[in-house]
Amino acid sequence: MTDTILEVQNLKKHYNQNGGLFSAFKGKENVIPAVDDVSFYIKEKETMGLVGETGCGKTTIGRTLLKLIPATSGKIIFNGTDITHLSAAQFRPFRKKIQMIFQDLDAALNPKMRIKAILQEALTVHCRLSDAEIDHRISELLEMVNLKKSKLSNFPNELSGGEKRRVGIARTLAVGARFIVADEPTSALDVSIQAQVVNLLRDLQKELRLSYLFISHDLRVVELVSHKVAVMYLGQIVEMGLAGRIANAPRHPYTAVLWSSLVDKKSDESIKNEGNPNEGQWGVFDFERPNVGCRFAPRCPVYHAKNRPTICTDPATSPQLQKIDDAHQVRCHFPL
Amino acid sequence: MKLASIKPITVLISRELAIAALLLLGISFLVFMVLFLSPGDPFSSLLKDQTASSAIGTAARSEIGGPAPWYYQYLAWLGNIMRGNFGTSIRTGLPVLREVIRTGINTLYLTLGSLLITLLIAVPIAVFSARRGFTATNWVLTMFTYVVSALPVFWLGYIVIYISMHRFGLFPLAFGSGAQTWSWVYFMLPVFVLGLSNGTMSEVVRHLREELSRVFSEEYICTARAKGASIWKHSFKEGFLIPITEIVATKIPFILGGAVVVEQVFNWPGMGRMAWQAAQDRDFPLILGITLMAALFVRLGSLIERAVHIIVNPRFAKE
Amino acid sequence: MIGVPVLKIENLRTYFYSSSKQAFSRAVDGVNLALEKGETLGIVGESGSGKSVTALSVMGLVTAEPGVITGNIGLKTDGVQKNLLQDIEDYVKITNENGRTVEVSKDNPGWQRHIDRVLRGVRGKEISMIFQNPKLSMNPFSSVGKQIKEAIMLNTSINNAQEARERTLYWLEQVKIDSPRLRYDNNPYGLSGGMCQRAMIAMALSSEPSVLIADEPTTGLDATIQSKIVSLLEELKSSVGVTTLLISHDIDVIKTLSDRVSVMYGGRVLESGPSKEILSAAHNDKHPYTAALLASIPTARQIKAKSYLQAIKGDVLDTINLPSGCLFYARCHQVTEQIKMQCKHQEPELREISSNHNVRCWRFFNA
Amino acid sequence: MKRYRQHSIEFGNLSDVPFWKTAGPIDLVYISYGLLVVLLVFVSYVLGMTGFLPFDPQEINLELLMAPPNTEGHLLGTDFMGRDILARLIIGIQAYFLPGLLAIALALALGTCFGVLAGYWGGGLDTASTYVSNLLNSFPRLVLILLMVAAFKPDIYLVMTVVGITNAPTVASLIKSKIQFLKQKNFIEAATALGLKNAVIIIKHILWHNCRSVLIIQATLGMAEVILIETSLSYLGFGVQEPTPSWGNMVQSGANYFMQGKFWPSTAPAMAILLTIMGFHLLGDSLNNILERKRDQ
Repeated sequence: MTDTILEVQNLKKHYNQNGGLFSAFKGKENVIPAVDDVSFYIKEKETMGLVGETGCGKTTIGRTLLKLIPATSGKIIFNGTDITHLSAAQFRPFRKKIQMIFQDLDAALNPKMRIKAILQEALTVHCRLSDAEIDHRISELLEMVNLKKSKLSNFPNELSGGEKRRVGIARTLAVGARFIVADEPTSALDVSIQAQVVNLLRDLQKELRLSYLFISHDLRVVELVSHKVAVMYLGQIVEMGLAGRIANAPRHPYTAVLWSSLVDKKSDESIKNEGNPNEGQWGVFDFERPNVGCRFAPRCPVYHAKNRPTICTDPATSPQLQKIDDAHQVRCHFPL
Repeated sequence: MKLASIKPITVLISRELAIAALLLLGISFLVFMVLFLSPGDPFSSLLKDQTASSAIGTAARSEIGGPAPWYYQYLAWLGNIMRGNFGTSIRTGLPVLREVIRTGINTLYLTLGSLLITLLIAVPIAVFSARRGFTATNWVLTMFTYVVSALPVFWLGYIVIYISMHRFGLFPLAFGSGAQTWSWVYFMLPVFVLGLSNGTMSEVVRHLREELSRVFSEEYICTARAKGASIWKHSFKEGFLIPITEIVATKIPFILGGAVVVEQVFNWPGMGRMAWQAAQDRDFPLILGITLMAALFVRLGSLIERAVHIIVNPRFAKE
Repeated sequence: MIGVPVLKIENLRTYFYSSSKQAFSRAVDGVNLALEKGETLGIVGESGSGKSVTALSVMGLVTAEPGVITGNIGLKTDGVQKNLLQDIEDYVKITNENGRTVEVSKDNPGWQRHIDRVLRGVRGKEISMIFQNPKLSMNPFSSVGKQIKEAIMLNTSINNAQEARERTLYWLEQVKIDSPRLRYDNNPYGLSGGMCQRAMIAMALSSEPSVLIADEPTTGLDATIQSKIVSLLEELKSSVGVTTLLISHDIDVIKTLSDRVSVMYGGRVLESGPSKEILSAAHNDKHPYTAALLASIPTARQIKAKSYLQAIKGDVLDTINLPSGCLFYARCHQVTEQIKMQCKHQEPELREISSNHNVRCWRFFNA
Repeated sequence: MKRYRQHSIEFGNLSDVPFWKTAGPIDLVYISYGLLVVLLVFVSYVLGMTGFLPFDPQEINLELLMAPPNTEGHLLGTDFMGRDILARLIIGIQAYFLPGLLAIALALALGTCFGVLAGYWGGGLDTASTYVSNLLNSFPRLVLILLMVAAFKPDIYLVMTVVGITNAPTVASLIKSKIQFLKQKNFIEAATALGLKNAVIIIKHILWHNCRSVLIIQATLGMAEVILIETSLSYLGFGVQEPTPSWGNMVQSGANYFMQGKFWPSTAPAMAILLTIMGFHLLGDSLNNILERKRDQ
């Protein structure tokens, strides 16, 4: 019942930033670790939330899982099969099971195709179906995602944002996905529609026993939908654990800062406990991005409060992800 | 880290120079292959009177005992070119390099002059239509650009000559004599004809207009308007400087092509006319030199464009 | 709080024409707003509600055609009274049929020239604006400092370059950019989004305007940066005290920063009043749309209970095909049998239900 | 004053507004004119093939040299050898038709291949194809053609091959930027994630759905270019050779009499060239306006 559907071990993805033709002569390679040594697992019917700021590598993880970009090293195990090194052709059968909802509403939708053709393509990509079966499946899908039948004859640009998102979800379901990487599924939508989509995703999870990797920067939504949450900072997971624990009793300074940045908490609670303890200590905005030691150190309130201990910045003592509680891991020398 | 990744301008420009050099090498190879493959082996005849000075060529020849393999020939030829030895013209017997430079300057004058004319006409039209949208005046101006870019350039040349002969009593054959009082008008005519009707006018106007409208709808122009600043000042670099250098760079080949025809019409002693003569006589050393020189012009043009891009904004240097 | 409004928008209508649909998109359809001296008025709404277009209309920056077609925008500062949409009737002809606008003729180039003339001395000087995408809103070809300096030289009495530079550095410090001297010479692409937004704020404030329009100042920034920008704006509000029109889709931002709020939907103001009253979940008398909007944000209790969110049914309004009755009727969950017919066929007016609190809903009129 | 009028009927499904209502009226005029030109070219080609002409284009009539238009049934007059100009104009299209199609086909095929390689796979292939297109763009086309003509022989098919190859970089860069646009919208990633094969994505989604209008536009503009090149070459004496007529050599031979004030032998073909090229340009540009640009958003 609660089998692990996806396991990621020590996943790394490094980008080489170089100048094309003449980079070979320069010898110096500028490596950017977009994803650095990330491990986690997701069980069936489970949702794992992945949060972090722009550029922290959360989307890169999603793409690497779907083999849209190759991993530099590490292992991705899906349903017991190591899929890291499969060729495109070998991996194609797995695409039935692993799908992705893209942040961009238009990503899944060819602007020159009608909605029906888009769904039809998704249905027939992995198996042959008769026309009657296709019609039947399409109406089934429409019902699942609450979309009007009249929209089938429309082109994507005639749909509203919410409808486009529904078509995108229907497309992943048409293939028969079991595990869905939802990359910011609500960020391009209006508040009133976001709630609909979140509810829809949760309904589908119950009905179809789906597992999600829910990537988002909307902390409240992540907390709501996920069972466990991983917090990323500059390519590394800095804290991982049950959703409620992460949100309410964070151990990593970054997580604490992240959750305290929810504006409404501030406005509601600012009257009660005047001032945030972290306020004013990290006024650095275009922060440094160290590749060694603790990456959060330059912005870290604890680091500054403890008078910049060398253990935090020393490459030899980079903090490791350590278990501090059952199912709660933190990458910090001085957990809160 | 972000700032550090932007390289200094000198590095970027020297990179462009290296690319240009590499391209020139490719160009020379392409030209070589055309001649090498052509029937009647013009290349051997071309190399014959040059390889005397080329040790590598003679060595290869004596070694193999037959015609040298193509790469020997290429290297020998390239070595000669590097030393500025483009051979001599078959027809006149004059050294090619000197001839090409002599006529090249005339062609450069014609080309740059007509580019200037094209821009002088196209820029106001483009600015006008980008600002005003679709109006009757605009339509007339746009149609005018379509007409002149579809006109056969030599036919326009004939009309102009016809008019100049009957109105001003100027004769095409008088080029260079300089005796006539109106002769400077005559110098202007080919420039004017080529500038007007090189077949790129409508495209230039369209490109400029689209770039301008695009830049005008950029958000930073909105900001500039919101703070009461001049939008012309803020749109100058992206809306004018960059598109215009782009046009200069991409249209040079077209205008050089047009120059071949216009020089013929007006008896202009330029490179194009010489190319025509050389093609008729199958004067290979000469046409080879001309092709290389023309390619050099084009590369110089795009080098300028890249340099402007880099200087205006180093961020764009990465393609 | 009753004073003479600095900025008064009356019956503003801004339409766009969609040639592929041969129809008008009624982006702003009869909006009335009044901004009083020293206060912050928030406008909250979803995409397509017309909140940003309202701001752009005030600044005369609407580029899509036909743009602003009717209205009055009164600006009153230091004894100068000005109508920013002065003589608009000379450029626009509107034909109505059955109470709906079916045809508009507008001399757009003429209007553009006219409004540029009217707004000279207003843009920048009297009203400045902060835009939503800080990185794209700064000229990428010029350094941050130069752009701020330009605003200062254009809009304040300072016209000495050296003095303007000092002033620029002062403002960069005010918005808490680290090492302002270094940032002065940076081009916008060398700055992060948050820093760019700070520079934008500095630029807007540097010309010492009477009114500041902040159009989605936090959108597109990271959560941590967003909260920083909000607290910066909060601080500046108390230190500089500029009259602000704040536009955002983020209810939390509006709640934190604004004194009064107007809720927009489909180009109309559905509700306006004190933000504490309107945007707190505890207060009951509010427009069903506002209530639903507040309810659709997950609360701490919902998160804990992992319960369902209260989504608003239906889809966002299509501004091309507006319904004839209440704009929110199709999505409203508070329609009773009693007022159903009224809701469906007749649009309610914006009426006061308590002091300074106006609501456009039939529910409050029968009681 | 510009008028904006609301659709009078109550519309249910807005996508049903026909395209000619959505396009700018001036673009429709241009397109109709362009299509008329295309039609005339086709009709002339067929007429030329079947020999259904008002006069024999090769028939020399020494009694009617340089007859002005509309004498003795010669609608556009006769040329220096007394041949009917109209008939020669019609038959002249033969010189462009097949070679022109060859040039266009070559440009589109090569351009598409390079564009897909550079845009879809990118990386080193992109660098290489940029290099090749820079290389090809370095030659002024006419000078390159003169070189080829000198090296091989003045043959219209050879010339058109050169035109086709040198036109390919333009097509390639358009296709490449189209693909990069789709990539930027994550469209290609989404298709891969769905499990579609590369070939399906490229052929169906990229080329057929998203690039066909680009290709049509390029074909149209390519034809205009072919005519312009042939005209210049004919003038230089390397194009189609007398007595076979082409518009280029007709202008050229007629131009000799221009100085004598006899304008018609060169004006008629020059006008034909002008109107045809303009037709293709206008067609291409307005198709571009209608198909490629979203005017509303």
